[in-house]
Amino acid sequence: MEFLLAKYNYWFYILIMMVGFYAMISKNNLVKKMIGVSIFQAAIILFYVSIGAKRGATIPIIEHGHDAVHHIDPTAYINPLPHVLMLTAIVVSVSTLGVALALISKIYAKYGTIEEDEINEQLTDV
Amino acid sequence: MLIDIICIGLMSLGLFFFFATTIGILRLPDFYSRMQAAGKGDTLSSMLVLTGLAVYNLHHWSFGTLLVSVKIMFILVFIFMASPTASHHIIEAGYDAGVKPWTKGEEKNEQEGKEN
Amino acid sequence: MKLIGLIVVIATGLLLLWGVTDFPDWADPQSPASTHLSPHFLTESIEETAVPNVVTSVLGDYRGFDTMLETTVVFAAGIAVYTLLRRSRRKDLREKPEMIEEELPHQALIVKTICRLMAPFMQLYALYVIAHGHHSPGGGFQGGVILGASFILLAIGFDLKMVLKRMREKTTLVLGILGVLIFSGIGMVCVLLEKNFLDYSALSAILPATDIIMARSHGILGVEIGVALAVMANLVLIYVNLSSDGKYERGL
Amino acid sequence: MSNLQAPILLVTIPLLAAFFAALGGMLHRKISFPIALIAIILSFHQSIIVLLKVVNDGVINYRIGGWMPPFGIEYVVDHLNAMVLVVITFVSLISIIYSKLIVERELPDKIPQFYTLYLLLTTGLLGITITGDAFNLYVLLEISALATYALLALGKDRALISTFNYLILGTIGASLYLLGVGHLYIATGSLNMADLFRILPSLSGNSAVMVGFILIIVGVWIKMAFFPAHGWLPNAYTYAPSSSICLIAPLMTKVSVYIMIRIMFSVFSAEFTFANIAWQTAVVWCSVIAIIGGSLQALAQRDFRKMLTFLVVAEVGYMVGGVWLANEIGISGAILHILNDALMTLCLFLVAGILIFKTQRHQLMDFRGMFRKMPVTMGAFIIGALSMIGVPPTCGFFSKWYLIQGAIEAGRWEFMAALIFSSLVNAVLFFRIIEIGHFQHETDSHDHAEEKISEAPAIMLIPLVVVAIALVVIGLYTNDIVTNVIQHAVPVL
Repeated sequence: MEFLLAKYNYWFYILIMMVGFYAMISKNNLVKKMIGVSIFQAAIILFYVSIGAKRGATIPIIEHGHDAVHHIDPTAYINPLPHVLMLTAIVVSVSTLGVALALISKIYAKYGTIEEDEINEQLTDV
Repeated sequence: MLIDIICIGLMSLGLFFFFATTIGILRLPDFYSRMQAAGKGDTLSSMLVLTGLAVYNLHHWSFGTLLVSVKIMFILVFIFMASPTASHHIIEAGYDAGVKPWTKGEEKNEQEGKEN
Repeated sequence: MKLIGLIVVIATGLLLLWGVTDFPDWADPQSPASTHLSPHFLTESIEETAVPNVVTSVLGDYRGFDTMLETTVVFAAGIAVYTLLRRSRRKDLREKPEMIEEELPHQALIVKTICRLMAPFMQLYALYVIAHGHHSPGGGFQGGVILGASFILLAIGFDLKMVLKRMREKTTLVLGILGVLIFSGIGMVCVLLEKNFLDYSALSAILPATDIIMARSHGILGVEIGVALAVMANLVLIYVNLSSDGKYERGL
Repeated sequence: MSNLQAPILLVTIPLLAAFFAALGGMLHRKISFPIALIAIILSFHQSIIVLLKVVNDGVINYRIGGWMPPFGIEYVVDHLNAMVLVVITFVSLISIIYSKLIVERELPDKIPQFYTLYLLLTTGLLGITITGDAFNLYVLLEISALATYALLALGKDRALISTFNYLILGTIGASLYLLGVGHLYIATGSLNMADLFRILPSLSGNSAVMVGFILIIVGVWIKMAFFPAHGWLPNAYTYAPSSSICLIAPLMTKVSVYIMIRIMFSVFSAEFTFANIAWQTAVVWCSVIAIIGGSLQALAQRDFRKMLTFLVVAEVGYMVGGVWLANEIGISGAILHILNDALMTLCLFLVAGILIFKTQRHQLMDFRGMFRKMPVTMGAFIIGALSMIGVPPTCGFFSKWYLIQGAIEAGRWEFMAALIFSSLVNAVLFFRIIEIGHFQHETDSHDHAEEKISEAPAIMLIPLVVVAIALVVIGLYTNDIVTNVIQHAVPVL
């Protein structure tokens, strides 16, 4: 029980990720696939941000008085690096989503549907 | 002490309304009534929670904390304007698209919930 | 297919679960992630870059190259969507018109009024977020997104043509390119001043009254402005193309 | 050391040029081609400087932003990536000159965008190769991926739907890579490859590190279309526009193989990677299946481009299998094959592009009478084909020779058999085409209208001839390349 509680964030990230992964693999609708991809990436973001957490620490904005900077206690602030990385990853996932939606929009214009099996039927008919 | 009581009261009221909103979105029969729950309940509850935060922030009375509280109140004003407008617009779009309102005695409109 | 998918998903999940067993506890102050690199960033940030917000200093300076490429990713996405969807005028004439019905004027009154009221505040707030990234949560990406959102809000509340009158297609493209160019241009200026790429301390040679440390701080600010411009313009570009299917006629 | 700016210029020149090509394209659509061309020539020049510097003086470290490595991002150029950098810039240079006319015909209203995306893709590939930071690699992977999606989706027929499948799989691959890097980060607290290499041996047996390794390798396998995850590649590449495929097909898979080698030997150590014999056997068997399956499916195709895409899948099997043979000869064969295969694939795709440019068709039967009509093109095609089969003195022979030697030394007879089998299949494939081209003439009167087909314009022929000559020259100088470059790139086992 202790063991389970100590890492509960990580259990949840796996759960969310698998939901997204399943949607990505088995959904037929292209938009739903993309939603799956987004969930998958969101789970990765949760994973990284969980790495950055630190018990008893606050956001990494150093409080400095007007006097010269003196000793800064690193344990009082959370780890900034994962947040920086995830800012990047969020931007990347948004960009991928944009391109994917553009593709879906073109697919819809061409085939008149966004269900994968119907598109495949059209492709095999020709 | 008084601040604590006010703050706890506001926040738990806010949480109650959030909870009610969630139940409403999940359980109400059709698009319009669900949007009703989302638009009204969400606005009210976030306003309550934010007011609670603003009050909580005045624990240490200084110019800085007052400024933060004022900023929170600003957020509140914008939510008050934006959230109902957004739900109004969504409902309008639904009406334009021809979503039929639910009338008493009908089955709960499950199909439409799945479609969206 | 679904069964195979389920099996793959469960197998991956079990693999990840096995991996978690050797993770340090959640929020453990003694975990390697918290003890290896981050103390350096936290203690040295103010001395080395004069930026109290460590996320900003890591984003803009220590890992500034990542951020530059990340801005390039947004730019690439903008160009990709533009390339895929934008119709050339010749073909456009032959397309059948959009099926969206004309909006009745009285219905949109509330929305239009509120949008008109909100947009300036949003833009003002966006500028605050960009400029205040050194001292409070914020920075180029967040500010750029808010700025882009304000234009998208106008496009939703009014219509696309109204926004395109204010943000012309060419302006959007030029701003998107300019933003990334500002970022990489600052980096190249550092190279020309015989320091390494993105070493903002070189800027102290050309900026008046700045020492090496303040030059880093100013460099980060310049970079954030570039990021904000690029993100804003490319988000608007993506939205405009997606919502009107590249026809620039009428959006949602 | 701080004065040598070549490593960063190599990457930033195409990047800046991408922005200027987009800006210039707004003024006039013909401006973007010269900008792109000049940028790639400069970048090629810088990569040569870097290669010579590495060969003479050893590893170059470049600190971006002037920060100490584990804290800032660092560029590390050693023998392995110096070679890959030259390959990338060379291929990019060749195919940009070559595709000028094709772009003007295929995408007349999207010329500036094409060159912008082209330069972004080149930047991404160069950056992936040169970077010494695990997370930075992910960002660059996504830049090149986004540019690839856009370039592939411009094609005809099924291009859209197959690009979408590629997008889903590519995103899964990149996300798995990111997740794996996260596992390494949580176990070590570092993102710098050299730093990880230093810390990881003390963490052997840590399950987080193991899972991180598996995730990264699987992610990269998906990206390079290795056997179980190869399904996306043939369709995505077949229907791509022939202007961009000459850049994408030779490089994307090779760069992914490079990432795999980099992760296996520069982040993890060879001892860690090859600790488990069962895995090693499994991977080699997968590559055997990839080689045999790819070759057989190539044999079944009637479309020339689709045939080539299946050969790409088979070649990926060569390289992955060669690396996982776990001996020095096999690994040097695999590294040499990165170089050779990039050029061979380039050569064949250039021929395919010329064929489509002149005849608008790409079936095998369309080669009828081509030797008479296009002698130079078909001459280059023969060199490329011989190299693919592995006939000396073309370079394809030497990498195959190394791979076979490696297989013998490791005792992996199945891999050796697969190599020989695929050479035979390639021989059948290409001699069939040569036979069609040489001896079958159009008999039906219907095709007489196309009798006018003649040699391609010089701007397309010269790059092709250069590549064909390079195939032979590299074959002749294989020994020098191996002793000067590849020997230093192979980890000590």
